[in-house]
Amino acid sequence: MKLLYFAWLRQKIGIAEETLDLPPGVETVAALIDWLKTRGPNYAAALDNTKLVRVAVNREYVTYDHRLNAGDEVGLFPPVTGG
Amino acid sequence: MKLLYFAWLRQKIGIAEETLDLPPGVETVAALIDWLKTRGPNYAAALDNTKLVRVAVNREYVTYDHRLNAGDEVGLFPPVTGG
Amino acid sequence: MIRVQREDFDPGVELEAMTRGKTHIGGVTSFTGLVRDMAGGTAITAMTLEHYPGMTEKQLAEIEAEAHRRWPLDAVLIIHRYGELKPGDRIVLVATASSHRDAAFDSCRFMIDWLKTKAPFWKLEATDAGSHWVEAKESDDAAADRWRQS
Amino acid sequence: MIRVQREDFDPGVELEAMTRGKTHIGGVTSFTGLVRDMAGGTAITAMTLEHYPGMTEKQLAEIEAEAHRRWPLDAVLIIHRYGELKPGDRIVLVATASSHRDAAFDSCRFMIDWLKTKAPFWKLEATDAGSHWVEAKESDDAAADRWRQS
Repeated sequence: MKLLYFAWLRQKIGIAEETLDLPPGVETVAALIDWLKTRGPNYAAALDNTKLVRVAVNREYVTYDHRLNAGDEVGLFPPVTGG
Repeated sequence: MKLLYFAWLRQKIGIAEETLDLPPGVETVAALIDWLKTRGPNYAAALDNTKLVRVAVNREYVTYDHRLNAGDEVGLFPPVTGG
Repeated sequence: MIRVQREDFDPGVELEAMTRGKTHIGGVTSFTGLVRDMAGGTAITAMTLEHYPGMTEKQLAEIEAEAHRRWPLDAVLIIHRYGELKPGDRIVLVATASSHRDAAFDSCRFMIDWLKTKAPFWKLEATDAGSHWVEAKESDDAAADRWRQS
Repeated sequence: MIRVQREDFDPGVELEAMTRGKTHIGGVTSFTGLVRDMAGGTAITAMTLEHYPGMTEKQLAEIEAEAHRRWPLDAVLIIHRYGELKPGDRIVLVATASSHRDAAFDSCRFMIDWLKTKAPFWKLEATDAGSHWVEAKESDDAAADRWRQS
């Protein structure tokens, strides 16, 4: 699974992307975020307020109950501010 | 008084503009149009359907009850179709 | 700014000039009207725009002033051509600049809607079967009525 | 047509290319977004736009497709820049062409409203006191909600 982080979420975590295996027992976006928060204070700080965390799987917006697959590209980012 | 005609109103009357003295007894736009219609079949044809005759006095739109003055510039034309 | 002219114009140059140096502007909305090649199923070969010199400029200036009264605008532009045009030619450009997107959109639409019912221009369409004056559309009156204030 | 690019663009050239040869088009509505020099009373010295390569293009293409589904459009254009910009610089151009004026206006506004809430771009504003990420505005969500279909 490929994870991509953007904007202040990327800055707080400290990396722009990483590749990892879907952890055992993590089947949904919500579970992935909970698991990521256990990986360190940088992750916890970035993902603390999930109201401000948007998720895309394979470049489409998904809700937190979306089920993940091994080869997914998962993007995590704040609400967008383009235009 | 200067009279200006535009678009098909100009074509039907046959002239683009003319200068004349405000005729005795003609005090309003409505009276002017009635008087013009007596000046020949070309005027009558152009001014027959007053639903299609817009009037400007001194380059501002006016209603048919607008009172005329000797030095006015009066424009008569169909509904506009620009843009 | 108001211009009534025979010559063509370059929307890019005009929009650039409108905002140059005004870095508080957040957005510019523009509408460009073009000569269509068909009208009611008939091919148009040319279109001649007649206007009322003096009154046309006065009416456009009033529309510009009304837009400034209603919205917080940093710049307003109306350019309208007259004379003989061909299908695909530009007829009109209206544009408004504001720090607020909604103001830019609303005011631009207001200006073209009002222009279509108030600015003294008349279109003569030429077809292979002869030429005819374009009739005013009720839909244009309805569009203008949207902006009437009680 | 969709483009996501670092380079500036010329709205005149883009709008011309969009309509060239399509003489059935009656009108083109465009919105150009510019970098403002102030935000909440603070002077902006630069703005950096980050995006999500691949997803950004995909989301813009979906907005383009949705505009075509909802309105009778002859051409659609979205150009959005990324990278470091200065006050007054162009950020985005959205434009729609139609034979119908209302369709051109509505669809153009729809596209910028949806783009602002769906296209993955993020603005980092630099000021003399440091830099900060722009927060999403509730008014943008409200603007996008106008276009939700039940």
